[in-house]
This record gives sequence, C-alpha cells and structure tokens, in this order.
Amino acid sequence: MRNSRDTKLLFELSDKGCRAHRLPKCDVPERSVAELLPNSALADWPPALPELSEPQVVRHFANLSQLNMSVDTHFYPLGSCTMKYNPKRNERIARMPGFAELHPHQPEETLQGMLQLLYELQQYLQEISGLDTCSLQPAAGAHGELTALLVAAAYFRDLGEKRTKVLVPDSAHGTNPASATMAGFDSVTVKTLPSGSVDMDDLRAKLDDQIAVFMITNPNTVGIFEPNMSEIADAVHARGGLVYLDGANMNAILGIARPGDFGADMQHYNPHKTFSGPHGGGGPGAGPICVINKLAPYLPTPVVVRERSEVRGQRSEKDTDTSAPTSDLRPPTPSFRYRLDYDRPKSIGRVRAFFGNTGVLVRAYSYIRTHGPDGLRRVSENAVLNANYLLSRVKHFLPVPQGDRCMHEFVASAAKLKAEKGVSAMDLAKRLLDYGFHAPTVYFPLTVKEAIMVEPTETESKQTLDAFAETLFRVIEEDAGLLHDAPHTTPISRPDEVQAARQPVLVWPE
Amino acid sequence: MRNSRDTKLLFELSDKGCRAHRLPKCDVPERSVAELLPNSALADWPPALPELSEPQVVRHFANLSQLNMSVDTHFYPLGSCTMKYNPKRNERIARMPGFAELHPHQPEETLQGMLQLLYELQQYLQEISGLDTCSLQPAAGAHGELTALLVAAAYFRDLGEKRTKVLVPDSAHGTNPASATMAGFDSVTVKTLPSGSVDMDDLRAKLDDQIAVFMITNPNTVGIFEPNMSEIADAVHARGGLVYLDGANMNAILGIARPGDFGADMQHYNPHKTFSGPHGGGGPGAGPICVINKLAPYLPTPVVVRERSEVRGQRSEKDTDTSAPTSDLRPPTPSFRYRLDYDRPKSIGRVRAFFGNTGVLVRAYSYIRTHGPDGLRRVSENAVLNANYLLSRVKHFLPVPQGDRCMHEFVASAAKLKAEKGVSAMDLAKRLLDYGFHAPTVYFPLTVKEAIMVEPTETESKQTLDAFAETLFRVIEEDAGLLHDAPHTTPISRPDEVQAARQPVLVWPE
Amino acid sequence: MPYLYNTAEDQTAMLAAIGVASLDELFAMIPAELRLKRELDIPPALTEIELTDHMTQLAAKNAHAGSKVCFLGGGSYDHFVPAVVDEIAGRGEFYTSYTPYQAEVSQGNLQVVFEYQTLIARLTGLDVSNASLYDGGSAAAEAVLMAVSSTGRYGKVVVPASLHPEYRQTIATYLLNLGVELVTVGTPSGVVNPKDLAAAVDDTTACILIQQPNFFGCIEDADALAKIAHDAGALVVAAFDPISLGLLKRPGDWGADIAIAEGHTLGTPMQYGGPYLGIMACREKLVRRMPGRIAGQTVDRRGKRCFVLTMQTREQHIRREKATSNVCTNQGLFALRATIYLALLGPEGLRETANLCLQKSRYAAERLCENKRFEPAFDAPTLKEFVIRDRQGRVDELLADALDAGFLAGVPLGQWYPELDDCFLVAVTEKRTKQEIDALVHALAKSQHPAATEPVYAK
Amino acid sequence: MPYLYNTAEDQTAMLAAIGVASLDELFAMIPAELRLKRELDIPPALTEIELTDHMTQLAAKNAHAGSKVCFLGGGSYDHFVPAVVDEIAGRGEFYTSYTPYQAEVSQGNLQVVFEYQTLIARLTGLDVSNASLYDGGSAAAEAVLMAVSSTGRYGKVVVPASLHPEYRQTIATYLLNLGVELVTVGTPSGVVNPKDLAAAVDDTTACILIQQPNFFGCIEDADALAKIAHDAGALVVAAFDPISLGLLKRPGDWGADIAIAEGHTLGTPMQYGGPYLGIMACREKLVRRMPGRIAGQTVDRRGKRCFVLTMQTREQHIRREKATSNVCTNQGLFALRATIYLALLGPEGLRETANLCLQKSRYAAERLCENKRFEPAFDAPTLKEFVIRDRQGRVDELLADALDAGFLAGVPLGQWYPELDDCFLVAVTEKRTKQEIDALVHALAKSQHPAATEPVYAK
Ligand SMILES: Cc1ncc(COP(=O)(O)O)c(C=O)c1O
Ligand SMILES: Cc1ncc(COP(=O)(O)O)c(C=O)c1O
Repeated sequence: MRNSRDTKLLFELSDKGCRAHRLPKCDVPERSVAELLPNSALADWPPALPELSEPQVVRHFANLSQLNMSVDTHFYPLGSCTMKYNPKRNERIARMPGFAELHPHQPEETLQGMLQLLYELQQYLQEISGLDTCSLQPAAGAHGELTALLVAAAYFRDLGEKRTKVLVPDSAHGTNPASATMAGFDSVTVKTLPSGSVDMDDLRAKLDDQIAVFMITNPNTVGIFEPNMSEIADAVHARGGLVYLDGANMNAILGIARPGDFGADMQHYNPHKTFSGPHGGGGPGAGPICVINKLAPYLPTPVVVRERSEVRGQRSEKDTDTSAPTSDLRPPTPSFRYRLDYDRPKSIGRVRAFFGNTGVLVRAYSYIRTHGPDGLRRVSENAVLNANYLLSRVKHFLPVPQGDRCMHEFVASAAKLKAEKGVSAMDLAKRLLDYGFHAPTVYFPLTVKEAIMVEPTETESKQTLDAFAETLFRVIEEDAGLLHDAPHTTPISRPDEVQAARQPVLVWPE
Repeated sequence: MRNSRDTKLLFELSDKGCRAHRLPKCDVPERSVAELLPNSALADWPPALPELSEPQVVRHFANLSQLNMSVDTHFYPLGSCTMKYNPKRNERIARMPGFAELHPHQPEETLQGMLQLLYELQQYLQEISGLDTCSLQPAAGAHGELTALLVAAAYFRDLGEKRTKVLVPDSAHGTNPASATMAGFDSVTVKTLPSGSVDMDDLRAKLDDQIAVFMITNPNTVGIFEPNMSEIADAVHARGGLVYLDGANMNAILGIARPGDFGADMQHYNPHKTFSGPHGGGGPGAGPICVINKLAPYLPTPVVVRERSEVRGQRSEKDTDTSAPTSDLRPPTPSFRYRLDYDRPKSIGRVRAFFGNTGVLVRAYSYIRTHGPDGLRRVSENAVLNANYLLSRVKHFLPVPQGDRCMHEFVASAAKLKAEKGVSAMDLAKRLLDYGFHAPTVYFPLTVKEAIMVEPTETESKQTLDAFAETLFRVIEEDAGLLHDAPHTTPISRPDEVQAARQPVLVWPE
Repeated sequence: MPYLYNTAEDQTAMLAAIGVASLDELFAMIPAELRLKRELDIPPALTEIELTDHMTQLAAKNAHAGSKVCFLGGGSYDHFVPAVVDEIAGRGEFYTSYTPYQAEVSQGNLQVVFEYQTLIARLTGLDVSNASLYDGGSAAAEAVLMAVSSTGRYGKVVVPASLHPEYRQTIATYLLNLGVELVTVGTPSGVVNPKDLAAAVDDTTACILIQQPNFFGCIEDADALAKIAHDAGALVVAAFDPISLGLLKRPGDWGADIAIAEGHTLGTPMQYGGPYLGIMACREKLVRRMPGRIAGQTVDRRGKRCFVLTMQTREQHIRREKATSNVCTNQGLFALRATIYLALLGPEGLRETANLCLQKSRYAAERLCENKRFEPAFDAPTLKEFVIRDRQGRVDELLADALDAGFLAGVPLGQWYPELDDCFLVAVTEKRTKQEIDALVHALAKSQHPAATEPVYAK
Repeated sequence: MPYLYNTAEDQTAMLAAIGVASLDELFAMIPAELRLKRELDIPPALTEIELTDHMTQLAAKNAHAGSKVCFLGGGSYDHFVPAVVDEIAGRGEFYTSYTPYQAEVSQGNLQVVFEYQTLIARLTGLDVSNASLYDGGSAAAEAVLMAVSSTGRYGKVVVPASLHPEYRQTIATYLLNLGVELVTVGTPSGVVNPKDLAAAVDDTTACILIQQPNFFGCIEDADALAKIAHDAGALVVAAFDPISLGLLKRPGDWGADIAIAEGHTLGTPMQYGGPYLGIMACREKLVRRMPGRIAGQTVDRRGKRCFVLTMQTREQHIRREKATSNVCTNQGLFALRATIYLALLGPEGLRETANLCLQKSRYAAERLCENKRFEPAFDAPTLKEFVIRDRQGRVDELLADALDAGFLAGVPLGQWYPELDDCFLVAVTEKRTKQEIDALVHALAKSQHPAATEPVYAK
C-alpha cells in the first residue's frame, strides 16, 4: 500500500501557481514596500520555495511518516536512548493554550501557573537526584553537560584554582569529551575494564591536582552500576575535583539510588528519555542539571523562586533558597508567589535564549505527577527486570561480556559470530528490521567489539521480549548471505554511506 | 515494516491483570453496591473485556490504521462517495471545547454561538438548494431521505390524499427504495436508458394519482445531468406528486444550478461528501434536508429560529420564518437571539434524539465559510473538470457507455474486457490497489454491466489523474492471470466472502 | 482555494484534452434556463486565520462542560475521554477512509469493527452486534421495526413513560405510516409497574422496550418485565447505558432479545448531541433481520485470517426496497472510539467508572435533599442520575441561579412531563468531585427569591 | 501504572527465568549503603482524570496569547500555525521515533531533514544547512565558535548592542573559557554605525554577528557592515528572522558566511520560549566545521535514491573531544514543522506574511505616536516590531494598565538596556487585526495616573 508518487521530494511535487496557505487581505492602509523599506535591504525575488496544495502537502507527509519505525508502532530497543512509551495524556496537556501559547517575555503575574509548575519540577528533580539546586535551562543532555562544566569552571575560577583536566571513561558517550572541550578543558580518557567499570589503576594514574571534573555515567553505558563508585568519588574529591554524573541512564535508579548519595556533585537529566518526552525523530530534548549547594551560585539565570506574599506586587520577604526542604511539596497554597530570579551575580549567565525547553518540562512534570514516589520506583524496577529477562534469554546464543546481570540495558557482542560466520553486529541489526523490530544500538560503547546495546525499557511486555529474543536467535541461525543483504522488506536497503560522504548531496538543486 | 504481532486481536493480546485507564479513588463516603442497588439488577461478574496496557493499545491501533487506505494517504476515486480532502482546520475547529463539550440539554442562553452557527447553516443550505426551509436533524443521507418521505406522507395526510407510491429509477442508490419502504410507501422502479437518463415512456406509464414522490438523483449515478429534468418535474407535479432530489451528487452543481430551480420540492445533502466531512471509515455523516414552503410545517422539531430581542429573557416579537431572505446573511448583530422552535403542531416529530449530527454540521459550516460563493462554484467546476479530463483519457481503452461528457463522475464498463479477456471490473479494481490507488466503485449503478464508477473530486491534481489513467491502461494490458489473483502487495488478498456469509463468524469467542 | 490543486496552466491543458473551450462549456448538459444566473448569496470566503478567529468567537458565545460544572444527563453525559482515544481516532488512516468496501486495503477498519462487535456482544450478553447505527434514538426505532418484522405482529409496540422521551418520539415517527400502534404505559412511581405493563401487552404486541436504568435514572425490575413480554410471545428490547454494565446485569441476562444504546459515553465527547454512536445487539436467531453493516471473519486466498463486510443480503445496496433498513453511512468513527475506550478501561475500569457514578450520584442526592426545599421525586434506586423535586416549584429560577453560580445543574423535566414541571434530573459522572458536588449543593441552597417564602406548593 | 505492561504473573515468571528471588535482588550490584532507604518525597500519583484536572487549573493561572491580545516580540512571536502542521507533526511515526540512525526504517525522517536543509539553503541564499540546533541563542554561540575555529582567530568576536541581548549573553557564556574576547559595539541610533564597527574590527577578529532586522526591529545596513568584516578577513554571521525573508535580501546575498535564526516562527507555538528551532546555514567551504547533524542523498544497494545521516566525522559520537560540537539530540520535530509550514506557504505565502507584518506594524507605530506621550525611539525603518519611547517614562504602569485592558502590549527594554528604561518593544504579526491595533492604541491612551501631569521627563 506504499504510495511512492506522493513521497517524491516537495521540490519534485511543486507545481507553479499552487498555494495551500492563504492570508487575509491587509486591513490597514497599505503602502508600497519600497516606500517603507530601503531598497538595498530588499530581495529581488521571493525565496524559491515549492508550491503545493494543502491536500498534496498532507498526503506527502502522511506517506513519509509511514516510512518510519517509531515507539508508537514498533518495539524500539535502542540502547542508551530509553525509547519508552510517550504518554498521550502529556501531549494533550502540553497543547493546552495555557501552556502552549505563553510568550517568553510575559510579565510574571501572568505566568503563575507555569512558574509554579517549573518551581515544583526543580524540587522534584533535586529530590530524585539527591542534589541541592536545579537549573532547567539546558536544551538537551549534552547542553546540560556543557552547562555543568561551565559552572564547575566558574567555581574553580572563583576559588582561584586553575584546573585544566576533565577525566572521561573511554566507554562514555561522545558528548562527554566533546562537552569538556567546548567548556575549555582538556579531555583525558580513562580506561574501563571489559565489565565496563572504571580501571582504577588508570584512574589513579591520571588523577592529579589539575583535575576539575570526573564525568561518570552510572549506571554506565554497558548497563552495570559502577562497583567502585564510592572509591572513585572519594579519590576525585580528595584531589579537590568534582564528580559529574551523566544522567542518561537514570531510568534504572529512580527512587532506588540517588547520584547525590553516591558521590555526584552535579548531574544532568534527559527528560526525553527518563521522563518520557517524545524524541521527535531527533529532538526536542531538555537537559536540566542539579548541583550541590556550593555550585548553586554559578548556575545559569534565571531560576524560579517562591515567595510568601499576600498582596500582588507588594514588596515581600524573599526566599532565594530554591532548595526548600522537599517536605515542602504539598500542593502550594495561594499565599505563594513565583518569581524568576535574575539577581545571581556569580552566575555563568545564559546558555540559550529564554527560559528553557518548557514544552518538554511540562511533559516531564506530568510524567512525575502521574507516577508518584511508588510509581517512579516501579518504573526503574521494571526497566531493570525487562533488561535482565532479555539478557537471560539472549546470553545463550549471543555472548554478553559484562556477565549475567545488568541494570536497564546490556551490551552483547557479535565478535564471535563475526569471526566464525562473518556476520557483524550491523548484519544482525539490519535483519531484525525485516521482522518488524527496530535495531538495538550497535558499535557503542566503543569498548565492546561488535557491540549490540539493548534497552527494552519498562513499557514493553514479556510477550514482546520473548518474540524479540526468539527472532534474534532465529536470525543468528540464518544464512550469512541473507544477513549481508538484509533488510529485504524495508523501503530501502543498505544505503551507500561512502558515496554520501565522498560526494555529498546535501540540498536539492534549484 | 509491518508489525503483525501487535495487530493480533485485542482479545488475543489481552493479558490478565493489565490495565491502561485507572480511576481516581472515590472521594465521597463509599457504600457497598449491594446496599445501594437491588441484587436482582446486579451482574455476577464484570463483562469479559480484554485487559491491556496503554502502550499496547496505542501500538495495536496505530498499526491497524496503517492497513487502511485513506484520503490522507491515497487517491480514492470511489464513485458516488465524493472522497475529497478533509480540511484539517475543520478538525481543529470542531475540537474547540466551545463546540465539542456542549451538552444537548444546555439552556439556550448558553448556546447562542452554536445556535447562530446552525441558524446560518440552515440559511446557506436553503440558498444553495434554492429551497425554502431546512431541517438539520437527519443523521445521514439515507436518514434525510426517510425524513423527507415522512414529511411528504404527513403533507398528503393533511391534504386528505391517500398516495401510496414512490417512484425510483433503477439506477438510484439502494437507500432510495429502502427509504420508501421504511416510510410506508410502495417503491416502484422506473427504467433508465443506457445513458442513465430516465426512460420517459416508462415514467409516464407508471405515473398515476397514486404517486406521492418521485425520487431522482441529479446529476444521476452515471454522472450526467438528467436531460429531461423539467419535463419530469412537470409531469410529477401535474399528477400532484412531489419531486425529491437525492443530493449525494451536489458536488457537481454548487452555485451552478439549484434543485429548487430545476423542479425539486425536497432534497437532502450529504455534508460528509459535498462539504468535506470526513467519512470516518463508515461515518459519521449528516443528512440535512431542504423543502419548499408548503412542506415546512411538517419538518422535524426543533428548528433554529432567530428573534430580534434587546434584553435577554424578555418576551420578544417572534419570527418563525426560518427562511429569512438570504440577503439577511450579513454577520448578525448582538441584537439577535437564537431559539429552538418546538412549537410546530404539524411536525412529524423526531427522527433521532437531540438536535442532530452537530459535529459534522460545524465542519460543513466551516467549509462553506472557507469557500464563499465563488469558492463553492469553483469546487464544482474543478470536480467536473477533473472527471471529464479523466474520462477523456480513460475512454480510449475502457468504454464509457454514457458518452464523452460527464459531470463530477463517470461510469466505465469492463463488459467488453470481461467477454474478450475474462477480466472483470473487480479484477481491475483489485489490481489498482497494487499500484497504490484505491479502487473506484464497482458494480454500481446496477444498470451498467461491469460498472466502474470513477469520481476523482476537485482536490486531486492533474498529475494524479494522469498517473491513475496510465496505471489503468497498464493494468488492462497485463496478463489476465495476474489480475485474477490481484492484489499481490496488500496485507491480504481476495478474502473468501462466501465462507464469511455461509459460516458467519461475527464475534471472537470468549 | 487551498484545497484545489489544479493551476491555471493545468486547467487549460485539461480543457484542451477534453476538447472544450471553457469551464462553462463543461456544464453544457445543464439546460441554460436551469442554471443559476447569479452568485450564491452566502458570505465571502475566509482564510484559515479569519475562519479560526470567527469560529473561536462563536465558540466563546457558548458555555460548556469545561467552563461550567456539568451535572446534565438525560441521555448524554460528561464522561472522561482518555487522550489515547483522541490521538488514535485522529489518525487520518482511520477518519479519512470510507466504509471498508475494498477489504484488502481496509483491514484496519474491518478488524476494528469485528473487535467492536465482539466487545458489544460481551457487554450485552447477546450473540451478535452490528457495526453501529446513528444514535440511541434511531437505534431504538430500528429495534422496534426489527421486532415488528420478525414477529410479524403489526398490532402494537409497548413502551413505558420512563423511556427517554425523545426515543419515544422517534419511535412514534418511524411507526407513523406503518399502522403499528405505539402504546405508552405510565410510570407515576418512576418505574414500570409490572401490572400496568401486563395490562398493555397482548398477543398483538410485537415488543416492549425497557430502558435500564430508565430516563429518571431508576432501576427497573427488568427480569419481571421481560417475563411478561415473553409470556405474551412479544420480544424484549432493552435500552441500556454501556457504562452501567460495569455493575448491572447484562440485557441478555435479564431477557432482552435486542439491546440498543446510546454509545457516545464510550469515548465520544458530548458535542451538542451528535454525532453519536447507535449500538445494537441481538440474539443469533434475529441476526438476518438486523439493520446496518456487519463484519465477519474469513480467510483470504492464501488462507490468512482476515475480515470482510458480510451478510450484505440484508442491506439496501443489494436488497433495495426489501432491505432490513435504509441505513448506509453509519457511525464507524465512534465504533472505533468505543473500541479504544473499552480496551483502555478493561473490566475493572468499567466497573470502577460505574461505581464512581453510583457512589457520587447517591452522595449528591442525599446532600441535596438535606435541604428541606428538595426531595427525591421517586423511591426507586438510581445509578448515575436521579430526579429531584423542588417543593417550591421554581425549577427555572433555581437552575438559572445555579448557572450564574457556574453550574449546569440539571435538566428540567416539565418540557416532556407536565406533571413533573417541579422536577429536574441531575447526573453525576466519574469526573465530578466531592468538592464540586458540595459546591452545587451550596449554590442551590443560596437560590432564594422573595416569593420563596410562599407556603410550600401542594401536589 | 498505566504504562507498565508486566503483570504480577509475568514478573514472577521473569524473575524465575533470570534466577533471582525478588525485584530487589536485581539491584544487588548497587552497594546497600548507596541505596535510598526511603520513598522519594514527591507528591502521590495522579490518575489521568486528576492529572488533566490539575494541569487545567495550572494552565488557567496563566494569561496567554489566546486570552490576551499579544503584541510581544523580541525573538518570539505570535504567528499563526496552520492546522496541518499540528496534525502532521502529531503523527506518532514522526514524534515518537528517534534520530534516524537506521536509515532503512527512517526514510520519512531523513527525507524531511533533506527537504528542510534544502528549504533553509534556499531561504538563506547559502549552500548548506544542518538538521537543526537547539534555538536561536545557542545557534548564535555555535556560529561564533565555528567562525573562531575556521578562521583560527582566537582574538575577538564583535557584536552590536542591537543584537538580541540574550543571544549576546549566550555567546559570552560559551566564550567564557576560550580566551576569546567579546566586543560589543554600541547602537545609540538603534542600528550599527559602520564607523563604530570598523573601529572595533581588526585582523584578530574571527567574526562579526549582525542581526537583520535587529532586536529593535530596525533594518541594518547589512551590506556595508559585512564588507567591513570581510575587508578585515573576518567572517560574517547573520542572525535573521525567517519570516522577514519574504521581503528582505537573503543573508547569503548581503555577505553572510554563516546564517543562524530562531525558527519557531515557522509553525511552532511560543510555548514559553521552548522547545524552539535553531537554524544554521553556511557556505560550502565551512561545512566541515558545521555543528550538528546533516542528511545527504545517496542510493541504496538496489540503486534506489535514499537519504542518510552523513559527514558524521564532524560529530561527537565519532570525533569525541575533537568534534565540531557536542550537540546530539537536536530539534528534529521543529525542523519537520518548519518544513510543513514552508511547504504550505510557498513563496507567495511567505511574502504576504512578511508584508502583513510590515504594513500592520508600521500602521500601529504611527497610530501609537499620534499620542503625544509616545514617540519612536529610533528613526531607522522597521519590519515587524518597533521601539516606542514613553515620554512620561512610566513604562511599567503603562503596560500593567494595558494588561488589565486585555493586552500583552510590549516588552520593556530597561531590563537589558538601562538607557532605554523608558522604552518598550511592540511586535505586530499577521494575526493582529486593525481592530485589535486600534483597541491597543485606545487602551494605552486611557492609561492616566495622577502623576502623569508632571512635566515631561527630560532625557
Ligand atoms: C549516555 C549518554 N550521555 C549523553 C547523551 C546526550 O544527551 P542528548 O542527546 O539529550 O544531548 C546521550 C544521548 O544519547 C547518552 O546516551
Ligand atoms: C447516490 C446516493 N444516495 C444516497 C446515499 C446515502 O447517503 P448516506 O450514506 O449518507 O446515508 C449515498 C451514499 O453512498 C449515495 O451515493
């Protein structure tokens, strides 16, 4: 039922003179543009956009959408990406005009509902991380990493300490070292063992007074909880360094363990993973960060603060302490007023325009309120249960170097298969597509050969996991040739990436 | 990318203990059900509904949806169904709480916006049909037919005339004779000529004083405008009968010709065809009817009337005349008040509960307001242009008995093909599916052998029509065997309908 | 026109291909004297921005269940619609497709209909369901016609006054020219008295129609009433509220041969009374008399399970004047919504929803009647709605005051039942909170008018 | 939990298969002393009904562009979003998919990115675009870093005061630890004086960043400014408003080497400032320095045209610390919305939208300044927004009164520009009507306070 006519490029479908969106007649006295604007600033012709009718536009994109796999349609065990179900109720809520149609420069009096939501979300994230203060400004996880490292830099500058190094395990996500560089640090790689845990000898060897931050992903990217977490934190702190936690894997430990309790001084969240924000085919995300008190002064501005104040406008005793005891989280009474605090002299400033990726934060808030304390814990319990169950089924036919247990995800290796049968992790991934499963993440982390990183998430059923395991087994048994040419049933198969990179065609010629 | 696991039946996917929708705790003092309701009325066990999680429900239906062709995804030239584009703006508007969350028993003061819309829609439909008064109550075209015939019956009863016959051309849609029977009339079939026009001799032969109503579809079901329309109307009127126009084909004559001007006394509309209401995979529709003044008193109650009244509530000079001169259509001033008029002693009463299929009527109103007088005319011009263009291309390889011209649709015949090559209209229809086109209507009207009824609508492009014509040509050239087994690329092919009817399985066993 | 594709160039090319000189010439087959010589007299076109603006203003002139607290019932209810229902039913592949005539490219819709039929059969305790009818009212009328034709009894049809009055009116209209008498049995006590029914039913009676819970929200003694009809050889038609089946005995279990319902309560918003969902189920032996479409399971040429429209020999497009009904377009989109809704709730969800309606409405009734001004109009137990008598007989005043206080407080019954013009119907769904109910009680208590001190108006 | 699938039975079976006795045992690898011994201190779970209720109440505590007439600008604007954009972007296959790593099952997303890149290239008059960045502010910072690294000039970056102040702050933060100086050129006249810029630019300057139209809505003499930079061997970064390109010269045509923009105006609602769309395009020669994802066209093994993510050797997951940027998740959903939006408008639609903003905003400015109390703060021509000086210097009072009258009337500039604390910024989009503008003028005229009779405050 594929419709290849309407999925031609917009530019191929364009038909001169077509027009979907029409605008009202000008209802004010109209003057010639030349009269209103300097000629030198004006374009000679309008931009060369395609010309289409509304039905054509709808049919084009509706058909394109069916060329995607998605969480709504397929099991999507993409490791490190936490492709959990995106609740429809949150989409409906985020569309409410009272959230969707707010202008970022509206006066605070007109934003009390939104500011209350953001204030409470700050509190929740602090409580879940076990850290003291929160900034909701960063736009994604990597942006949170950068922001936190800039905060650390400002902190050390303030202390008058010149620290140049950020230590990053070789199993870390690429954004970690990249963020370190952007923040002006030298990124130093620390080895990890096959189990994925940090090589303590290598760490000790590289720890010195130049260390600013140690960035650790825990649970780490092979899906185990760092066994030497406390030791690592102590060692880093002993050198005056800070411990940064990459929170991409928080889905494994909600209400189970808190980064602040196991030695982290700062962390980011990926609400688009842990708190079910839809990934949108490549964003949006958000990257709120939480930090310990001594780093709070350096957070970006503004942060949301709450004041006790009876009369609107009237001057009122301020409480800049955004880390109010969380027992304070009872539904706030009308006697509170919410403000944006810009008055933070030591702040690093801004990492973007406007408050933050609020739309994503509204969904995160809804998600947390939907689950409550017990629910969040059960999310992690089931994420870990699903991953271990799948591991227990897969390990019999696909080696899992890290061993028999994992947290929310595990990394299998096709190295043996490659050696014996010439079938790579990529071949397996591609063949799974034929069976209606999205592929796991492959070739990450770089520390595992022919890595196949599987994260089922808690929103999948045992039935689905069983079907996936059986399919994987079946695929491994299949003829190698079949796998090399896989997939066979998808709209396209094995695009030529070399050509794409060698002779890049990045736009459609006019 | 098909996912056959999640399209198993809900009952097969059900997993005891699963639960998607949870309800709030009871916040009032709760008592045992047995205490509140008589035991004899209570069920022993809850109904055997399937048990599923929310992600499973979403994935099930999302995948099922992709097994449908639809206007949003495919060209859908289903004759007599006017499968035009369904504007998204109308969907957004119909979802506004001010329309979607109205209770049918709300007091009129709280419904002035809705009543104004409905009043104005009555006016528009009267103007477009050239008839005097409108009822928005019927739920679909067939329901409109029934309602109008009941109105006719009440009219004749009032006149003290006993008329038992409703004449229906053999090319008419099945709902026409069926409605006649339901209204208590004898349905008498009138022959049509190969051209689709009424056989005047047969008509005269059957016209007598027993005739209550002559039901005519014009433009008729082979897509031509009845050449003897005036003669027919005069003949029927001469016998004291009424002329009913089946308005399913209004898309051909908006602003071009008006049924009231060419002899109709009553008509229904199919807003889900002509005015772009989405078909919903089998409804909803609506079936508003317009009638001449002498039939107005018999229309269902209520109708919307407008009153001039300054002060709310205050008694005010009434104007029951719902057929106010349409020049009265300027945006109404606050000095109008809209009321539901139930005080219609001669009315046939009700044909359903509540006002009508308002949601569909809101879309029809939006559609008419979007187009205006010029736009509606252009809708019909382009519907007829597209049909004639396609006819001009198709007739060279597929005979079109009616000749070289049509209105909004035409009926080709595969009879010759059947005789020569053993390829039926059904075979062609099925094979078209393989090329990503929905099939035309086949085997209707019954008067054309191996009928293939094509209605492209105005919202399709020349490019699409060309592609369709070329595909049809190609298909006709293809090997007969290939066509007999077609379709080959769809999820299923050639279901066994005989078995379905002989050993009906209409529900999934518990 | 945003929805027209053809450009001026296209049009010229197409006219040439057709062999006509102008668009006008295309309409040559319409006799000139029958053509409209002027423009239609309707308002000028609006762009999407203007239209959205205009419709927003119209919508703003209506109060609605989102802007007032809604306690209105009487056949339409402010139940909650989960977001999943809107999202799925909003997929173009569902809402822009036609009735599934081409099974190969309609398996989505066809399977949904089959799932829907199964859910309705399980809900009602009957053997089969059709794919939907227009609404509860016309479904009631179709059920009566079905009973008449299948019993061959053209004498009369018996319904109680406790049946939804608009359903009764609809049945009356459908029977108008068929020579079948519609007999209404009074229900002064709010429920049918078996004796009164027995007196009305005889061997010319095609069927009785019992609504459970009835229009007043009261529970009828359904089993007893069904027995009376069956003993007289009449069929039993049940009108039910799907939500109530989370607690109540299924129609099929108390003797219904045909069950119909207004199904909008299963995931479709109130939208001022339509489009809604006409539900109909019946016993196996009646299925060939059933109106409307039916989907069935079969296999395709490769032996794969699939679904098709079946038993079409009942339908108008085959049988024409001999069809069981004239219904063609039905309410497919709302059958889909009901299917999604029931899949989300499951047995427990439906039970809890029904129970919340029961608990909250009974709480509301008691709290209201703590006010001496009010009393329950009837003694019979109720489930989701109930009738309150204003002993001051100032219902309109009262409801107007409540409206000003922010409540759609109830439906006045005088419009259908002159003898109940001092009564109004109050419905309480799972969406209403204790806070809202208490506030309503408070608001109604505050409605005081000078004349309110008059002696209590006597009945 | 509605989103958890596994039933108690499933869990038991799974634990057994794993070989652990309890869920708790699954967490054995977390040292006991690091585990949380209590429940999280967050509010209890809410059902969908309760959550929807709660969020509706929170939303009701906000005024918004639907409840007040919005004249706010300054980087975010109340442009119209056609319904088609919401409907298509609301399809699960788009919004619940990940970055298109598996090209075979992501051709929908990949083709959209390719179409988006082409549209942006055509809009900007530059050779290539990436797949999106976070927002306009961070895109500006990334552009500056890109200029620094590609010129190898670590001396300074020059921006005017007429650049969006939050963009300037963002750039400052990004440059904090890189030893590159950020020089700001004053713009007392509301636009950059070429002399002042020339004085600031030298051969250590990596780039200048010119916003066109600038933060005050004024049109800069972009060609002249670009020439100054190029003569000094610096790159030119343009910050543009996509809507303005319906009328204005494309950045590539006035000399920009890199162009960035806030793209929410292309079909994404204001949603309190994010998530938005960071647009970035550049000249061919700079593409290997460009941050973010890029899609390219290629063929599959059967020779069929298709699209893939390409030039990934720039990116963090390959180059790690040597990557051009750390960006990973970007704003794909809004690149999709922008693509749909531009496909709907076409060249004419974009031109008309820009022209309506121009005509209506200029009308508003004139009408406002008929009131002696107000005057334009700058002489330079404006396109969509403009700065008004309140000669009574009571901006906060004025805007508060306007709010009470139902208007979000303007953005006070004092918060960023102390010298402009008697000024506010007013934006007028295609959505605003003459009626609304006239009403605003009227409302501002009505704002009178006793002290308002004071002598006109001197500058
Ligand atoms: C382990 C890890 N760290 C960091 C990131 C970066 O987060 P984002 O993509 O939100 O910038 C990711 C996302 O893929 C990740 O998996
Ligand atoms: C010619 C004609 N008449 C009547 C009808 C019945 O209209 P509806 O399906 O809305 O009841 C149709 C619909 O298919 C039709 O095509």
